[in-house]
Amino acid sequence: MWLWFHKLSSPPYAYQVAARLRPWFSWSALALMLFAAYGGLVLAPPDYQQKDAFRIIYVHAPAAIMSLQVYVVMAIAAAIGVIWRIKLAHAVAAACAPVGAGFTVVALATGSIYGRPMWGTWWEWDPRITSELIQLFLYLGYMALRASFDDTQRADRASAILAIVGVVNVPIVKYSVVWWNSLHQAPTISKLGKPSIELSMAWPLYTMLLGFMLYFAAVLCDRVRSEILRRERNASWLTETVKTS
Amino acid sequence: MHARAETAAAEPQLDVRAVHLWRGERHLLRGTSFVLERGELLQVVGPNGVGKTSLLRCVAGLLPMESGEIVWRGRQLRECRDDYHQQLAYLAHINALKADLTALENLQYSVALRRPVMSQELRATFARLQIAQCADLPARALSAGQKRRVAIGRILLTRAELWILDEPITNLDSAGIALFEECMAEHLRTGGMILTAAHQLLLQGQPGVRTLELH
Amino acid sequence: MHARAETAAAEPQLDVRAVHLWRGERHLLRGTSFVLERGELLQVVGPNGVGKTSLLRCVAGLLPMESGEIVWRGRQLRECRDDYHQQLAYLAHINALKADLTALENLQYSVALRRPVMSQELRATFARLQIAQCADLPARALSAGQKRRVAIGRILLTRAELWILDEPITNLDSAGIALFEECMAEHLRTGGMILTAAHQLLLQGQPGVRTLELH
Amino acid sequence: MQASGLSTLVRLVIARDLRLAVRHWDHVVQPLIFFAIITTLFPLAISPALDELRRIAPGVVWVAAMLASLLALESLFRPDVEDGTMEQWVLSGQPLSLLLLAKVVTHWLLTGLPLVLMSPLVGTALGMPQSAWPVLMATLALGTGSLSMLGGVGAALTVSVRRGSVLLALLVLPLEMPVLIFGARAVDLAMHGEAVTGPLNLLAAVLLLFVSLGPFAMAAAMRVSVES
Amino acid sequence: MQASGLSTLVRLVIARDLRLAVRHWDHVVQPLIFFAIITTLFPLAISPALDELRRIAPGVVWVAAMLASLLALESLFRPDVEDGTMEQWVLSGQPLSLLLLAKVVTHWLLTGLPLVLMSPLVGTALGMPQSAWPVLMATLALGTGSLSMLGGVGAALTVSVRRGSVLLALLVLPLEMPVLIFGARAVDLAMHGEAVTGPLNLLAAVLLLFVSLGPFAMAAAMRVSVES
Ligand code: HEM
Ligand SMILES: Nc1ncnc2c1ncn2[C@@H]1O[C@H](COP(=O)(O)OP(=O)(O)OP(=O)(O)O)[C@@H](O)[C@H]1O
Ligand SMILES: Nc1ncnc2c1ncn2[C@@H]1O[C@H](COP(=O)(O)OP(=O)(O)OP(=O)(O)O)[C@@H](O)[C@H]1O
Ligand SMILES: [Mg+2]
Ligand SMILES: [Mg+2]
Repeated sequence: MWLWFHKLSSPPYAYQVAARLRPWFSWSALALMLFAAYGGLVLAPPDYQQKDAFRIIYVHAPAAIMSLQVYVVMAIAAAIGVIWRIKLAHAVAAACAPVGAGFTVVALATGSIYGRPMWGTWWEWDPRITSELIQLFLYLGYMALRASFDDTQRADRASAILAIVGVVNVPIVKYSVVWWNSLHQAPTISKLGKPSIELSMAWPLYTMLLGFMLYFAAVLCDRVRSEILRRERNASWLTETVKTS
Repeated sequence: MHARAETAAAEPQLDVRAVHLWRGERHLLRGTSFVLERGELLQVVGPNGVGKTSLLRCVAGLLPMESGEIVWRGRQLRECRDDYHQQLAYLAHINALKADLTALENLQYSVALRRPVMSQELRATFARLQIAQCADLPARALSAGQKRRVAIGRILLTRAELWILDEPITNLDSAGIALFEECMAEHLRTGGMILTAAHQLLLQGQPGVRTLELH
Repeated sequence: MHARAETAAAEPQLDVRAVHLWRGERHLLRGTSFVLERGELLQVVGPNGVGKTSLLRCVAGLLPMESGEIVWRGRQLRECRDDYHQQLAYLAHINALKADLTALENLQYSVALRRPVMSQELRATFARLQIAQCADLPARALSAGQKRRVAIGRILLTRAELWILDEPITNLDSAGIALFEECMAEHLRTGGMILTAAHQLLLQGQPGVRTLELH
Repeated sequence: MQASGLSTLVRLVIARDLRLAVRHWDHVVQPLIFFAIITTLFPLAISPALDELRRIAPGVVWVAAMLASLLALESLFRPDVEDGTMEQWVLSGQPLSLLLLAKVVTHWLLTGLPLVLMSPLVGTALGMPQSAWPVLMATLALGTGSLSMLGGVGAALTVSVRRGSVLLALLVLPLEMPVLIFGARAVDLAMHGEAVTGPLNLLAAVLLLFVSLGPFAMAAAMRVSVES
Repeated sequence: MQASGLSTLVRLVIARDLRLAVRHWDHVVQPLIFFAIITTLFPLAISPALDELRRIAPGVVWVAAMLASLLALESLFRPDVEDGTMEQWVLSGQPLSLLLLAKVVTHWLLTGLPLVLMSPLVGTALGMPQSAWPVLMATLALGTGSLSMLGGVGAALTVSVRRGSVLLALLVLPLEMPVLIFGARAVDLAMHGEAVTGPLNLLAAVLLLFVSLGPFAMAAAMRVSVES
């Protein structure tokens, strides 16, 4: 295991692995998303109180959940990079940020669209919504900090510290609904054990979530590869691989 | 650790092995190596931009290197960073003086970080460096050369064994240079080590004085 | 005005008369006077802190003096400040480079303030100063000596008649010093004037090269 | 003068600062995000009832805009003075007031204008009616403009002072208060659908005044700051 | 270590920074005046009806405090890094986290504490009932404390970056939002005479967390900022 870990952490190997995995991820992600969309928009029965408006949740909830999980992945990668001085881990962290920011934006957008019919307002200063907004600012801050260093190694370590410190916000977002009485929906799907919505509504949600995860994996492969290219531009193995391919 | 510590006697004091360093697109240091023993002065020479400052910063632990190792008394630098730094006095291109503090206060605070120090000792050093009259002026009021002398005073007072000096005689007048050569000679006599970047060689022809040419 | 302009021919180019300057409690310059004619290099020498930089800043109009007068082509400095400054190129202890702009851009913007300039001309100057490879690096990436060379490049490109240089050869390697001496010699041949503060005399023994000793 | 013409000078300075900004594109968006953050801070600190928010919205937006462009002011002259560039400008024999004016204009383009363009978004988040947008943007445009000019003078005065940023705030904010009051009031009026020409004209007048006098004050202050 | 003991170190750093502050005593009062200015800006920007003011008072005071201490943060590490002092500290072989912690503590004594002591005054100006003073001061004390710590980490991260001030704000403000929320909420509760132990405990917990983890994050960040 450890050995495999070390092997993977060598840029050339990782570069090829990412290249090989990417198509699998992307295609399966596409399939799952289409399937889930069909299930969510057509098969699932309309909600007895929310009517059809609730269907937007099939985008909203997965995106929102991803926005948090991507950050966790990013922080872990950053921590690994700092502790074991593995450059690849930093590359992964760097690749995560924009994707996570994207998910966050989607969650915010769909959320506020969702809020119009539900709460009668686009925007409400409610703990979860606010903390999700902070999440977005964290991503932006991370990227801005990265961009302000012109030396990659320094950018890596500086932004890693930020990423690790920022993890504090994740539980706040996740449990804000529980801690403060919030307008926002209490966790239903992420509550393991028995989901409090019936299956016909639930399964497209899970499928969509899985699809998003795979999509994330696919994008990550791409971004990590380009990161590796950028960082190793004057390494010998790269010129060889480029020649061969 | 212990095993290492015992073998340390055999080891050289400072051992720099095959340091490689990239700066942006440029492969600056290509396997630079040297050893430094007690009582030795190594002057790194080379044209502008060849990498003297970078090398010094690497050895001081201020610049992460691409590959190679720096061994201090038989231990890797990253393993014993704090002990190493307690034996180290570093003078950069800039003088690290607070413009709003007087010259005396500047030295007082920066030296007291390392060891307790009396103000008589400080004033004695000022007198020795012939800047006694500036001791109580705010650093911003000092002239370029006076600032440099104060910075040199910090090196003297730190009582470190290893000096790393980046073009120490910048802005010094001829009297100041002679004075500084004395200080270096004395440090070497008492078993100190000096690593400098220089365009103008000092203590030429003395025993234990070597130069390292970078290309 | 006109009367003055006519008599200007008889007058020396730059005439500094009995300049007195206080710095805090210190009476730094006590009636310093000198004249500078076309093709002359005047090197102000003296121990650290004697007042060389202060004198240069006075003459450049950056430091108000206590008493005395500075006459440029027969007109008081304060009367013709802008015309005077257009004939002046000043190099200070610091290099006045923007860390985030490339060396080339730095020169481009600072020179274009004085006169239109093509980038070929800039690159030619870089080549002449042997820093062609640094032209497109951000200034922060340059080494101390490379920065100094870029600053010198600014002086050359400004095409000013009067150069005021404060320890111009700081951080330069021997090749750089030789190079810079050439540049100065050429500037003098073409009727330029140079006023420098120096610890190491340049162009020794050439015609029109004088030193002014401050005590 | 043997030098390049005035317009060339202005274009030169602007080009230079724009390039510096592009070099660090991230720095340009930061005041914006800062603006957004402040405006989000308030509703958090204050009870989040929208109708109440709506009532204080103009004030919040305006104060946020002022603070954002104030923070941005910090980096208007300081870098140039500290690395000696400003010294060279003073010695360039070119009209210093013009150079500094150009610098301030660029600064406004980079920090003030984006604020203006972004204000409707923030306003909506605070429950401002769409009808108030034009007035909001107009007042902000005039307001940030005069803030930049005034801030320029303040920055030129305080640039050679340690910890000048806070001193700068002290000098500039009080003088800015009238602008703030009129700006916020105008937006308030617009939100209630009343006429706003009065405050708008006043803001324009103030801006004109600052632009006409500012550069010379700046140049004078800068000469003092540089010589030592 | 052959060096002077830890407590000596701390005292040394504090003494040094206090002396620097005394050299420029005027700078010490500036954040205060800034704080006052912001809090006076609001009533001006918003309709000055006192009952309304009273409702938003806690929020205003808190936001003002945050921004004031934010502006002060700018000068926490930058001077030391730019003149090379910090480099010397990193090379001193002494525990860097301790040195930086001492620096932050001093910074709080100079900028945070005065805010706390001054808050009742400002509160009254905004029509806050006297009964709310203790809570206001307590929350501000805890709050500004954790702002200083968190700000220290942010400052250490951004200090070697051009125009770091805005980036600093961008990084620090969002993370400070929870503190702001709890603080303002507590004061609000106190004004309505309700129990405030909940939010107070939370603030204390946050402060504890920051103080225990902050120094190491700061030290790590500073090492990155210095080496180049
Ligand atoms: C801008 C507004 C909104 C934001 C920022 C937001 C944010 C979030 C976040 C962060 C999650 C993920 C929680 C987790 O990971 O467990 C989430 C989930 C969810 N949101 Fe929203 N939301 C918003 C508006 C809404 C609205 C208006 C509704 C419908 C009334 C809604 C319904 C849900 C539901 C049902 C979930 C899934 C709950 C679960 O099982 O975890 N959201 N939202
Ligand atoms: N990002 C970068 N891209 C390319 N080259 C770089 C970069 N950063 C630094 N360099 C180069 O690295 C070198 C740094 O050299 P260093 O400062 O060590 O020189 P030095 O020997 O101290 O010179 P000096 O004698 O002038 O002090 C310079 O030649 C500089 O051009
Ligand atoms: N406020 C003050 N009080 C007393 N002396 C002062 C004050 N300000 C400056 N000085 C003195 O004025 C002198 C300034 O000298 P200047 O910088 O011109 O020296 P210099 O000849 O350029 O020296 P160097 O060769 O080191 O550059 C210094 O000796 C300094 O001590
Ligand atoms: Mg060097
Ligand atoms: Mg001098």
